[in-house]
Amino acid sequence: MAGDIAVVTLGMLAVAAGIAVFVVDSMARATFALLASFLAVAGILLALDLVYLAVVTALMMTMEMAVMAIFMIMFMMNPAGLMPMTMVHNARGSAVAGASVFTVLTVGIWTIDWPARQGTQPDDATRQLGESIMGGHMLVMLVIGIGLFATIIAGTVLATQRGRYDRFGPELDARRPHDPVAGGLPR
Amino acid sequence: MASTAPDRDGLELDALRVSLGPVLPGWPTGLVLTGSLQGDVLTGVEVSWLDQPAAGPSQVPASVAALDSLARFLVVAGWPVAARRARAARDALMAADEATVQRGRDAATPLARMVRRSRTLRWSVRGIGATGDGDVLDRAYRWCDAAAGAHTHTSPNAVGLHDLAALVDGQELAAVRLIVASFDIEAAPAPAHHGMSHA
Amino acid sequence: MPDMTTPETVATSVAAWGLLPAVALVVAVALALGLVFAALDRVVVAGGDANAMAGPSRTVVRWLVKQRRTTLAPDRLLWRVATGAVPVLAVLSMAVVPIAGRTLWSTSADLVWFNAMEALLWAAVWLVGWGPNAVHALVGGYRFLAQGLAYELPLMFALITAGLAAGSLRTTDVVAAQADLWFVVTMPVAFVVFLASAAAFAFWGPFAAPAGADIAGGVVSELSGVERLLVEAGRAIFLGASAAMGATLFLGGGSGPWLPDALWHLLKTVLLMGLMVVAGRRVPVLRPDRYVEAAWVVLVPVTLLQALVVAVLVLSGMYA
Amino acid sequence: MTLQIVLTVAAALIGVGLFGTLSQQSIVMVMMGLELVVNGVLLAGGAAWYFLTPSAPDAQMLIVVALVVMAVEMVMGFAATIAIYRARQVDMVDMAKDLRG
Repeated sequence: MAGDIAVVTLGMLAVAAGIAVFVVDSMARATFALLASFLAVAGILLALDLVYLAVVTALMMTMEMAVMAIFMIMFMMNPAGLMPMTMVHNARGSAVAGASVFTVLTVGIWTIDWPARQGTQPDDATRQLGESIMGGHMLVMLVIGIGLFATIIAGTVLATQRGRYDRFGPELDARRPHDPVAGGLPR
Repeated sequence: MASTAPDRDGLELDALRVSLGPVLPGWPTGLVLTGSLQGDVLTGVEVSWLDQPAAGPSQVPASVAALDSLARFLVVAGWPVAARRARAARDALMAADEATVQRGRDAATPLARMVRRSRTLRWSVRGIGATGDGDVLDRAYRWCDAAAGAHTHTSPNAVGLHDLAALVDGQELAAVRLIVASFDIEAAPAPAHHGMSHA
Repeated sequence: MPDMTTPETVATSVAAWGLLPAVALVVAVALALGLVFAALDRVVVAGGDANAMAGPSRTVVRWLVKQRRTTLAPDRLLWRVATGAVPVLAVLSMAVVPIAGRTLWSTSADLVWFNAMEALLWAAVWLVGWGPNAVHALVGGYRFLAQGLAYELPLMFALITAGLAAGSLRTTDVVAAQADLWFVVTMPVAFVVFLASAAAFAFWGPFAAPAGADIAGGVVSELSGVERLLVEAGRAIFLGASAAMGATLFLGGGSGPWLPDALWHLLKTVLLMGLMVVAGRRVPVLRPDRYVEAAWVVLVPVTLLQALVVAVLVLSGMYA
Repeated sequence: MTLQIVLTVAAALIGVGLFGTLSQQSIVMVMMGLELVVNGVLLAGGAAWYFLTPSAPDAQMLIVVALVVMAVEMVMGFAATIAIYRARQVDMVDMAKDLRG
């Protein structure tokens, strides 16, 4: 029973924080509202005995949101929310779309005849996940790894302005890179 | 964006008017630096004295003045232990009785050697604020020599406000703090003589 | 590989002593470790003057009675939440450190829990810098983000290396796996990186740039009174917790002859704290724009290599 | 605690996220809407594992993939934002309309 109350509370918190993301003026607050939503979901996962995934969700999403905060403040007109303004288009249509998707999903969720629970819960969900990643589902992990690597390269290429020709000269023959601020390595 | 300004990395960001001082750790009291901060780069820098210190040759010995400046520099460079030793040595040198003064001299020499030998300090600040006669590290070393008793003129790292402002323009906030702390800033010349303004 | 301890056989301190006493014990130990660290730190900064030992206690009283000041147009909600979160997260990271052989709560992902608390601390400290709407505090917050980003990966690899050798992410299993050989012997790089990252996450010692004197105190510059106390206490507690965790992961936890386990663990923790303070205070602050490059280009590959070496040792049956 | 309750929360998260994605003008805010949608997927995956197939790791793998999708979306989104912003000082979806094919 205590678990039920906790899950419902966390669920409402997650949704409320999710709504707050698009309601608050301040970009910093929007970012951290989203983080609160993620942490609430991590709390529910914890209640579902998915300890590792819950903690990893909290870990990854915190780092993502900290980085997100920088971008929000860099690119938004009103980072601290000192001058209230709205930056939405087609709010009514979007609200209708969001509400109808929620309604359709909810109707489905409560009318579908869900199958019974298959099998029993393992002693250790973390071990189950680890063994499948390194065993039966290794292909998924390999694809994820390659995808992440491609993302790192593509992201860096898109985001940086200065390439090696800017750093090492047109002939690439400079011994030390020409950077506005020198790094800590003697190269 | 409210008001952006071009930047060296091509990413225009908000520019913010800031003033540093008149009371900041490691800087002489009364020194005010104003400029516009974009990201962490300061541009359009102007330096002035809020409270003009007495001009003219100071009464303290060269080694004491050097230890004073060195302690301020070490505070900004983030070495509280060394800064505390420099201040302790300085206080001992200013004492009345000869034994304490000797103790101060004995403390100043190993301190100077420690600062000179620190590879971490060298790695951290080397190359910042380079002028014709060296960077912030060279200036700190000059104070080390003066503190250890080498014969130098009164302030080896003297600089005028105007030159200083030109030197720190376009630097990062942290570099600006270090560069200013690496100079003995001369008192502003009386406005009547020069007619230039830093206001 | 050693047998995985199943959750049933691990007696957490909650199971052993009840919820309230267990939580109280963890909080008390965390506060005590934080105070010890702060005292050691003060002594070293004061040049070995033992009288400075009482410094932190005096400072606590001063901050408690001091009037709070505020800034123009701060983000009060986020600022308050963040200053409160810093000590809470530091104490929570103690939840997976064994005290007298028992952790407050034992999960199958203890090491990730410790890391997640650090990541949350990261966000909280950034908010502490953002909240007051002041230049120096914000610059400090940004420095801390860059620093955390650079040290997060090496720290993860260091933690994972210990988990790899133990074949478990549970701290009590990691201690059990060190019955024959302390992990520091086979993974010295991970050990050093772990301690350095802990200092970086508490922005202390050579990694104090986010609270540096060059930005007038940075993230803590606009804090006063109780809020200052909360953040500084959080830093000290986190450093103490990291030393306890370091002793757990790399120095065999409570194992040792003659003395009881708890005492051995305490001894190792205090020794580690002393080591950190003496080593950390000998050097000046590392400028972020220099060491961030070193962290990415040197530390990440080196810690990965360390993990590879340990993985090969695991396969060769070294830790069996 | 039932499957339906948790799934309803997930559906609400997806609905709110969809609203944000469709309505926001700023690219970064659009990304936050997408993240909320994936957040709902995460929760649904957890519920499916616990209430339907705890003996199989597949639902856990779904959560791992969802986490990775979020990371990739963030990186590429921010990189594209920076690239567009560098090129023409634009950080709004409406201002980049000519990019539509």
